[in-house]
Parts: sequence; C-alpha cells; structure tokens
Amino acid sequence: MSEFFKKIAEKPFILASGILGVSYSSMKRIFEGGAGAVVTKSIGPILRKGYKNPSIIEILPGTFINSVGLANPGIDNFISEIKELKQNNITTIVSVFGDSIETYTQVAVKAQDAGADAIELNISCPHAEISIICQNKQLTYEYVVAVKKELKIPLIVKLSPNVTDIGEIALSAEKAGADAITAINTVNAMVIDIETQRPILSHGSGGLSGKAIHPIAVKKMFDLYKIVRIPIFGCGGVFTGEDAIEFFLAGASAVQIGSALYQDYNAITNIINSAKKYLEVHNYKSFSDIVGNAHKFETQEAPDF
Amino acid sequence: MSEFFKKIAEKPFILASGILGVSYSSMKRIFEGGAGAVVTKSIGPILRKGYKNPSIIEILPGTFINSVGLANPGIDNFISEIKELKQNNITTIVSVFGDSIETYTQVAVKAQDAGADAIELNISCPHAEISIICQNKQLTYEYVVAVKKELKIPLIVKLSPNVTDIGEIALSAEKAGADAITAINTVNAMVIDIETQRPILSHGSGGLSGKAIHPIAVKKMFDLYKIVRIPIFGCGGVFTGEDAIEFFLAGASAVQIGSALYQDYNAITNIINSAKKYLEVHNYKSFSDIVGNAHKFETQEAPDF
Amino acid sequence: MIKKPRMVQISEIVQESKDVKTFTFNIKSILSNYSIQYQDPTPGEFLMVWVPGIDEIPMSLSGFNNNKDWSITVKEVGECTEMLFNLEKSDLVGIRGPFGNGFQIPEFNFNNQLNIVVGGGIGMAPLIPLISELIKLKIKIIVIEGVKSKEEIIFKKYLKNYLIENETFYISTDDGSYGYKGFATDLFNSIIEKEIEKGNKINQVYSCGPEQMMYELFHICEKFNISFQGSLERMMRCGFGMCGLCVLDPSGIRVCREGPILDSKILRTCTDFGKYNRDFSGKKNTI
Amino acid sequence: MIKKPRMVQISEIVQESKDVKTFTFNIKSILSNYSIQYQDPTPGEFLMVWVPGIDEIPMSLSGFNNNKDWSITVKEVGECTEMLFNLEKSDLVGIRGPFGNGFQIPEFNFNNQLNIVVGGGIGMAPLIPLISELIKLKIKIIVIEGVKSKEEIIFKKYLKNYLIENETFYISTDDGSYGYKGFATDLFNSIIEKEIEKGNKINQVYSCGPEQMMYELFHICEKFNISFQGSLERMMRCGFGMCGLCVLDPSGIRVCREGPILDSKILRTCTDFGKYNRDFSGKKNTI
Ligand SMILES: Cc1cc2nc3c(=O)[nH]c(=O)nc-3n(C[C@H](O)[C@H](O)[C@H](O)COP(=O)(O)OP(=O)(O)OC[C@H]3O[C@@H](n4cnc5c(N)ncnc54)[C@H](O)[C@@H]3O)c2cc1C
Ligand SMILES: Cc1cc2nc3c(=O)[nH]c(=O)nc-3n(C[C@H](O)[C@H](O)[C@H](O)COP(=O)(O)OP(=O)(O)OC[C@H]3O[C@@H](n4cnc5c(N)ncnc54)[C@H](O)[C@@H]3O)c2cc1C
Ligand SMILES: Cc1cc2nc3c(=O)[nH]c(=O)nc-3n(C[C@H](O)[C@H](O)[C@H](O)COP(=O)(O)O)c2cc1C
Ligand SMILES: Cc1cc2nc3c(=O)[nH]c(=O)nc-3n(C[C@H](O)[C@H](O)[C@H](O)COP(=O)(O)O)c2cc1C
Ligand code: FES
Ligand code: FES
Repeated sequence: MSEFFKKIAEKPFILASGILGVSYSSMKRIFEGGAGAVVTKSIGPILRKGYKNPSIIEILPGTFINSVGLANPGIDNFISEIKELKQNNITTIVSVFGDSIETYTQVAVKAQDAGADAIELNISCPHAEISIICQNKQLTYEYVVAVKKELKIPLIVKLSPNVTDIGEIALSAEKAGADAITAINTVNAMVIDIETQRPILSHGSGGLSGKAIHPIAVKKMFDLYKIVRIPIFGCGGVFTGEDAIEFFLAGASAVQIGSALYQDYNAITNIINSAKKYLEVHNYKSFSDIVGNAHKFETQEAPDF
Repeated sequence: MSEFFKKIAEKPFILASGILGVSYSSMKRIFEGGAGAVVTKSIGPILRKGYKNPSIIEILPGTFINSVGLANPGIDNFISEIKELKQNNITTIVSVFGDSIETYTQVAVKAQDAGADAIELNISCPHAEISIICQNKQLTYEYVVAVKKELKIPLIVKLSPNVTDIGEIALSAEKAGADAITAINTVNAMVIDIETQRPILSHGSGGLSGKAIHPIAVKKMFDLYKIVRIPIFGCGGVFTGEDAIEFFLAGASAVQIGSALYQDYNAITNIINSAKKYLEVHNYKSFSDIVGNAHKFETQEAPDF
Repeated sequence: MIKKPRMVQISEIVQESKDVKTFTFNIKSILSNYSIQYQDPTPGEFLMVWVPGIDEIPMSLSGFNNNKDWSITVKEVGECTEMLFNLEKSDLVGIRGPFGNGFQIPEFNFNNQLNIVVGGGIGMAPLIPLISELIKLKIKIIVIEGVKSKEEIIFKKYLKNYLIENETFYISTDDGSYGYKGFATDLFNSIIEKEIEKGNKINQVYSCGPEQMMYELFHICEKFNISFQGSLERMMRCGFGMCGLCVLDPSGIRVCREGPILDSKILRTCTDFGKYNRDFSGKKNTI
Repeated sequence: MIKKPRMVQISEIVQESKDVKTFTFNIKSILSNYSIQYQDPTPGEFLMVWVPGIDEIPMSLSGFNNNKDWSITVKEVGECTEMLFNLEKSDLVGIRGPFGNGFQIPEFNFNNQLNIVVGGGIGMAPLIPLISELIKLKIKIIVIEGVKSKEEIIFKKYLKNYLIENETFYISTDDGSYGYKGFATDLFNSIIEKEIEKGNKINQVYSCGPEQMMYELFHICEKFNISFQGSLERMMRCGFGMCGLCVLDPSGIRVCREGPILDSKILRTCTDFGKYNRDFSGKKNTI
C-alpha cells in the first residue's frame, strides 16, 4: 500500500471537495479536527468566478443545493495554497478539472509538482460542462488514462450519481488506471421561487448535497463495492457517526465529508469520535474491519408470490 | 382535448401510484378530497405479495424509502376494485406492469375493459425487474407502442430519474404514442442498520420518495418540458401548495401526490387549497396559466470568468 | 415516535403461557442515541417489530412505565413470532412506533358508570395498559378474558392484583376447563343483562380479540345501546398510513392510522368488519 | 433563521444621502407563510439580499424592532446595489438570514466604563442597532462617524435624538466640510487621549467601515490596551460557513459564521486583516 493510502487507512475521513477548500487555513482546521486528508476545491487551468449568487442554498434541514460553477483562482494562483498545506504537513488531495484532456493533465501535473499527495479528478460536477465526461464510459477512460500517465502520485476519480449505471463508469476508470473512486458528487436538482417564478440559483439548476442524498450515495457505494476492486471513498450526506458507519458497511474504504462542515469547526471531530465509539462498543480495532460487512447478509432478491 | 385530459385540466392533482391505492375506498377519500383522478397501485398479471417487511420506512422527516416490490392482487382480483371506483364516478388511472410486452398489454386491456379512464405504464419501479425498460429508449419504445395499439383510453408512461438522460426516454415514449408522461418514480437508495450491519429493507435497496426528491423531480420536469410536447405530470415530494406550484412553473400539466398522503386524509385538500390560494393572490384563473412560467427567465448559462 | 427501525436489547422475557411470551425492553438508549422526542404511549398503540432477516410485524404495546420500559406480548403463530420466541435476554430486536390511535379513555368516571373490557386470547395484550389506566382513573370496570382452554389463560396473576375474580374479573373457557364454560360473548351477554337488571348503566365496552368475537360483542352492544371500542387487526406494511393495505371499506379508514381502535360509529359503516380482510398482496379474503 | 431566500415587500424607503438608502420590510409574512421559527437578531448580524436575475449580496441589518420590521441601509456601489436603488415601495426583494455572530454586548455597565463606537461611511449601518442597544442598556458611549464629505453624513438626525453632538457624538469629514476635519482615526485618537487624561477608562471599541480604518483603529486600541470589535467584509457566497470563500488566514475563521464581528484576540492572529482579501474566484488580492 502506498504512503498515501496508508495515511487514509489510518484516518479514513476526508474533507470533500468544494467545502471550505479555498484556502489552506480552513483545510488546516479540518485536518486538525481529525481528517486523514483534505480535498481542495476543484482547481482548473485559469481563474474562474463561477456562477453568480444565489449559488448555495439550504433547502431542507441539512440539505443544500449549489451551483458554484467551479469557481476557482486557477492552478497558478492556487500553487501557494498547496505549498502552505504541505508546509503544514497536511495530506493534500488536489481536485482537478479542465476543458480538455490537455488542460486536465496540465493542472494535475502542476498540482503534483507543487506537492499534492494525490489528485482527485472531478469529471462529475452536475452544473458544469465537464459532467459529460462521467456520463460516458469511453470519455472517462480516455481522460483517466491520459492524466494517470503523467502522475507519480495516486489518482482518484470522482463519479456522479446522475447516470444510469455508475458501475460501468467506475469499471472504466479502474481499467484506465484509477487508484481509487470517490462516489458521489451532487445530484441534479432545481428549486423555484414561486413568488418570482424563477429558479433560485442564478444558473437555474444545481447539485443536491447533504442529508437528502445520503441514502442515494449509500446505494451507489453498495453497488460499486460489488464491481470494482480499487478503494472507494464514500461521499454524500455524512452528518453523524452513524452515516459514516453506513458507508463503511456498504463498502467504503474512507468517507468524505462535505456539507455537514458548514456547522461549527468541531463538527468533523464529533462525527469521527462518534464513528470511533461505534468501533469500540462493537469491539472492532479499525474501520477496515467493517468495510463491506453489509454484503454478508442475504436480502430478498425475488419478491414473494 | 379528450374527456380525460379535460378532467385533469380542471383538477390537476392526482393520487400517485402505490400510495393508498389498494382499495377503492381510500382512493375515494382522496378523490373526494379534491383530486382530479387517482392512480391505482401498480397491477400485474398475477397475484404478487412483493417483498417482506420492512418495506416502507420514514428515514428523514417527510422522506421515505420503500421496496414494496409491486405487491398486488393481480388484475383479475383487482377488477372489482376498478368497478367500484367507476361506480363511485372516480376518474381512474390504472397503473399497469407485467413481465413481458404481452402481459403488460393484457393487464392494460383488462383494466380498460373494467372501466379505467386511462392507463399509467409503470416501467420504472427501481426495485423490480421492470426498471430495465425505462433505462433503455428502444425497450421503452417497444413497450409503449405495443400497449398503445390495444388501447382506446389515454396512455401515460411513468419514467424513472435513475437514468443518465430522462429526456431521450421521454422522447421515445412520445414517439411511441404515449399521451402523457409522469415523472418521476422513486430514486434508488439504501439504508443500513448499523447495529445489525444489514440493509433495513428486506429487499436491500429501495426507492426514495417524499421531500428529499422534490428538487430532483423539479429539475427533471424543467428538462422534460423543453423536450416533449405531450402533457407531463409532476411527481415527487409534493407536501405543500408551494411544492405543487413549483412543478407547474417548471412545466407540469398536473401534479401527482404520493408520500405526503400518509398524513391525515385532509392533507390533499390542504395542498390543493394552498395552491389555489396562490392563484388567487397572484390573479391567475387556472393552473394552466402558470405552466412552464419558470422557463421565461434567463439563467446564467456560462459561468463568469 | 421512532420512525426508522431501531434495535433495542431485550431486558426481560416472561413466559405467559405455552405459546405466549412477554418481551420487555428499555427504549431510553434509542431516545438518547438518536435524539428522538419522547411522548408517553396511549393504551392500544402498537409497534412494528423487526426480526432482522425474517419479517417486521405489528405488535400492540402490552405495557409501558415511567422508566420507559416497554413490553409486547407475543403469541407464536408463524415464522416471525417463532423467531421472536427464539430470542433470549440481551438479544436485539428492532422497533418503530408507537403507531395508531389508542383507546379513547374517559377523563373521569361521571355518574359512577361501568366500563367492560373483553379480551380474547392474545387480544388481552393491548388491554393490559388500558386496564391499568382505567384503574388509575378509578373507573369502575369489569374484565372478561376468554380463552379456549385453561392453559391459555394469561395475565391472571396480574389482573387478580387489582380485580376480584368472579366479581370484577371473569375468565371463560370454551371447554370449561376454568371459570365460565362457553364463549366470552355469552358470558358478556349474561353479565350485561345482570348489570342492567341491577340498574347499572354500562357506558363503554373495550375489546380486542378474534374478529368474530368482536363482531358479536359489537352487535350485543348495539342491541343494548352501549358504545363499543374494538382493536382491529389487518395486514400492515407501513404501519403509518401510506401503503393502504389496511384500509376499511367503504370509509377508507386506515386501521394503522385512524385505528386500530375503532368505535361503534365507525364500525357501523364498515362493510369489512367480521366479513373480509386482505392478504399481503392486497387481495380480499373472507374472515 | 430564513434559510431559503424568501421574497418580502419593501414597506418603506428612506434616502439617507445621495447614494445611501434604507429599505424596510416586515418579515411577519415570511415567518407565518413558511412556519419559520423567529429569533430576535443581534446587532451586527447580516442578511443575504437577493435581487432576482442580478445577484445576492450581504447586507447588515441596520434596524429591527418588536414589530419584526427589519431594515438594511445600502450604499450604491455596483450592479446589484444599483438595482436595489431602482426598487420602489411594495416591490419585492429576497432575503435569507440573519447570519453571523453579532457584536458581543456587555450585560451591564460595570464601573461606569466608556464604550466608543466608530463608523466609517456606510459602515454606520450595523452600528445603529448596536448603539440603540447600548443606549437601552444605559451604557456610556461616544459615537464617531467618519465620512469623506458633508453630503455623505447619514443617520445624523437619528443619532442626535439620543446623543449630544460634540459631546457624545462626533462627525469627522476628510475635507472638513462638517465637524472635525480629518480622518475618523485621528479624531478617535484624540478623543481617547482626552478621556484617558480625564481618568476615564475605555473598555470597548466597536467599529465598522473601510478595512484600513479599522486596521488603524485596532492598532490604536492595542497601544492603549482597549478591546476592539470590528465588523469585517469579505466576499461571500453561502453566508453560512460552507463555501470557504470568506475564510481568514491562518486561523480558518469564517467571516460569515465566526464573524463578521471579530475581536482583538482574533484580529491579532489574523494575517489578512488590512492586508488582503479574496475575489469571487477565491484569488487573493491586496487591499
Ligand atoms: C395492530 C396489531 C396489533 C397486534 N398486536 C399483537 C400482539 O400484541 N400480540 C400478538 O401476538 N399478535 C399481535 N398482532 C398479530 C401479529 O401481528 C401476528 O400474529 C404476526 O404478524 C404473525 O407473524 P408471523 O410471521 O409469526 O406469522 P405468519 O406465518 O407470517 O402469519 C400468520 C398470520 O399473522 C398475521 N400477519 C402476518 N404478518 C402480518 C403483518 N405484517 N401485519 C398484520 N398481520 C400480519 C396474518 O394474519 C397472518 O395470516 C397484532 C396485529 C395487529 C395488526
Ligand atoms: C457582512 C457584510 C455586511 C455588509 N453590510 C453592508 C451594508 O450594510 N450596507 C452596504 O451598503 N454594504 C454592505 N456590505 C457590502 C456589500 O455587500 C457590497 O457593497 C455589495 O455586495 C456590492 O454589490 P454590487 O453588486 O452593487 O457591487 P459589485 O459591482 O458587484 O461589487 C462591488 C464590491 O462589492 C463587494 N461585493 C460584491 N459582491 C459581494 C459578495 N457576494 N459578498 C461580499 N462582498 C461583495 C466587493 O467588494 C466588490 O468589489 C456588506 C458586506 C459584508 C460582507
Ligand atoms: C458548496 C459545494 C461546492 C462543491 N464543489 C465541488 C467541487 O468543486 N468539486 C467537486 O468534486 N465536488 C464539489 N462538491 C461536491 C462535494 O464534494 C460532495 O461530493 C457532495 O457535496 C456530497 O457530499 P456532502 O453531502 O457531504 O456535501 C461541492 C459541494 C458543495 C455543497
Ligand atoms: C410506498 C410506495 C409505493 C409505491 N408504489 C408504486 C407503484 O406501485 N407504482 C408506481 O408507479 N409507483 C409507485 N411508487 C412511486 C410513487 O408513485 C411516486 O412516484 C413516488 O413516491 C414519488 O412521489 P412522492 O414523493 O409524492 O411519494 C410508490 C411509492 C411509495 C412511497
Ligand atoms: S399499513 Fe400501510 S396504510 Fe396501514
Ligand atoms: S461565505 Fe461561504 S463560508 Fe463564508
């Protein structure tokens, strides 16, 4: 197991991309709160302001919709942030996107050169052009192969739930050399203000995150665990230790936490402590002891007649 | 406009399939509460007990997961129920499924003969074999064409959100002769009990319904309205007048209500009254005046750089 | 209310008769682990009880106290109840609820009126917390427990703590192996006639048991113009009013939500009562 | 808290100066239509104000009362504020919030100590409810309003209702067209020295305004060992702590959540304060 995956195995809780991932200082807080690694905001080849506000809204308790639109300062402006992260000994996954195979690769390589411990390929943002990649197994294969070729560090591929068969996309990424999968990115959604009759988000639609998508993400994890052999990072609606444990039981090697972190900075520590408490109470030594345990049971495959 | 669609236009609120749709008496209550029509539980060619319990669970406030597994008494046992509905002058949509083009057609024809006002083709139950149909535009086309050929009454096709591109499936159904679309059926999901480590539903996974899926359903409606010309019935997480109005603004000709009806029987009346209040306050004469209004606004298509 | 099934440890198991056991568990751990708001149950409410890997079935609460110990009393009749019977103290069982409406209990005993409680076999289960409540409220009651045979008598010790046998607490056996020989309905009829003769007014009858028994009790009550509340059983999937499996014709009343306790006014309109119910597919079967 | 943006009707618009207007709206309709739980705002909290089709921007509450009339005071500086300026009475505007921490207000005025409030231009907005509160608590205050020029003075009439000009309420103009000629910081410095000479202890300085002004005030306070609370501005997307755009180095403090009011303890650690902020892409820019 590479150095990177060893670190993740020790502390299988990771900050998800796009939440508190603009500057090293918030990522440092999350890391110090107990995360094994942080994923930065998705970084592209050039500065991008993204969509106007409203772009992030809480629509149900603990459920959010966003269309940030991949706002980011561009990789060249972000290098200093990566260096600060590494100076603070923070295990850093840089989330990367581009507008072509070339720019994806360029950004990934620049991030690697700046000291990133791993790259997460964002091919799945539902409210941006790039979502087309993760909807197509061939495109996924091509992008992953190309980026992987230039990397010495591990490559994680982040997938979307907005597809008919996430399994075939994951297999494609695995075949192309991905070292791990993150599932899931946000779920396509829209909220309309009935007074003005217009969609609330400036972009119109956006991605659903938080509590509402947790059972959707757990199902994807359960399905993926049967199909791919590389580690899968579970992502979507982890707010409690219980939510995290569900992911491990469904097959996650690690859990990413995003939306929940809008709360106090100690939210991540509370989640981790509660998940650790579960191990203790149930006499497990580590999270790896429970990975995939939900697959041990027979479920009723055919209905009763 | 056919008699059926006239009735729906007058009272564009419909009981969704599978909720309180076993016996004529609960459907009568919903109809008397103000619905323009009711959709029965999905009925198949033979008696089917479905999956064992637990099969319906509330997992977040107003959000549910179910894997009923198309439990139904079979069309022959259900004919009496359809007749009771018609004797009570209830506009009745019989939801139909089968295990082949032939059985789909047989059940639909029997329902038509028993007096159904319309047929809703369930090709989209996420925890049953039939979900494969709605994931494939060719299969969708073939099933719809075949059933439509034998029907004198309108045919509604119910679609699933668990696909990469719901638009192409809807187009396929339209091309095949569907008279309307219902969107959406439930979203694939899973909940695991961390004490026993097993999925809670006896079938393992199930379909998410209720509040959590409303913004997902609104997005599908918004996308479908741009693509198909036949009426679209919005379904998913309508709990309030506001939720219903969102659907109309996104492009729904009518709204189906399911999960919310677990509440008191007056829930449907409250929703309808609150939606009507909106028309009144905003000086509209009918719901048709606001259908698709959310499309009038420009949203930010490209992000700022 | 516990909405998602939550596992709880069985703290006590009491064998009530050959095929009836009472299981007790304390729900404090569930309430605190999952920050669930607590409300005291009402007699007559039920739980959905999950035996993982087997089934999830409705069970009335046969007891609850201030310490949040809840209990169910189970008769072994099939697969899931058999698995329940295999469980031991400290084993886990999943529960959600309580669901349903519970009995309507008078707030005080005006005019010194008499209430009669009639249980048939395992139907005694939801009546136990009802009886406790009525006694607490100092409402005059007569309890009738009807069983097939002596071995099936349950809760006798408990009831005799509060009630005097053959004065306010009667047992009937079909075979005459204990107490009154014959059906509980016949015993009930004769008790009513006696009380009326004495000039006593009976203002409420509560019942749970086989539907045929309740059907007859209800009609006796109608004859004597006495209000009746019976706890009905129907197949249940959701338990909270969504699936429609437990619906009664032609009112649309959901046994799991507007019931399971139905009063005379509702029963009068009900064409299913005593006639037919539905299996798990939704198909009607005559009772 | 209003989490999803909700439209509210503007009930009153007051032109405070050439490019500053106060908009008032009553939020009762939002609270009742969407059954939102109400909590009184704290001075210093802000709203996200949505002008549909244009943008959604942070605006401090410049007033709120028991009748649930809330107000914001807006300076026209760009696209969205310009569109706000085009709105008329009865027009709709979207709001969510209030967000942020608000000023820490002493519970009573022990030892008769003196608090000083310093606002720079539109920075007066969140200070108005703070001043009202301090007056209500009978805390001795001095208010300094610094503007470029006479025409920019706002809230003068309001403040003169409660405070005596040139005794507890001072105005400075950069160009000397009214009151003290020079920067508010200089006026502040001289007032402090005077008060200290008089033997008065200043125990708290509150401020909002251009960051350079607050930066200097803070350093004056440090010199004199006075606690300082300043309301910071950073680009905001979410407004409630999720996106990370408004985060300060190296503490990770979120201006929208742990702020916008930051005290001396935090400001001492802060390497951004007075130095740099971030644009909407997240790129650092020197101030
Ligand atoms: C509101 C209510 C309260 C009840 N309270 C009690 C109680 O306190 N004590 C007690 O012993 N029994 C009670 N029952 C009956 C109990 O639910 C059944 O005995 C139990 O479900 C049998 O399950 P099984 O798997 O052992 O039997 P099975 O072999 O599965 O079935 C035997 C019979 O049990 C009934 N049954 C099975 N599944 C269900 C279901 N999901 N919903 C309703 N009935 C079902 C049917 O009548 C069935 O024919 C109650 C039923 C209801 C509806
Ligand atoms: C917590 C807080 C409270 C504020 N309170 C007030 C107030 O009470 N009254 C008032 O007039 N102004 C206040 N502001 C400043 C106000 O938000 C900006 O003036 C406004 O956003 C300008 O928008 P615009 O579209 O007119 O200008 P633009 O042309 O879009 O931008 C002009 C400047 O406004 C600022 N700005 C724009 N968008 C944002 C944003 N999303 N978040 C933060 N700053 C932004 C930037 O500095 C930008 O350079 C406050 C800002 C913050 C952070
Ligand atoms: C405000 C916001 C911004 C996000 N930005 C990104 C991003 O830049 N790149 C990415 O891969 N995912 C992004 N995501 C998706 C999250 O990383 C995560 O996949 C999703 O939110 C589900 O996890 P959660 O429910 O824990 O938030 C964003 C999510 C939110 C809420
Ligand atoms: C318990 C339950 C049973 C359902 N059964 C069916 C069914 O038999 N046929 C069908 O087409 N949809 C079925 N559905 C899906 C609903 O009709 C509806 O599409 C979905 O629940 C979303 O709407 P809602 O959020 O208003 O419930 C069922 C949903 C639930 C919750
Ligand atoms: S059991 Fe589902 S409605 Fe009663
Ligand atoms: S504005 Fe998003 S974290 Fe502060």
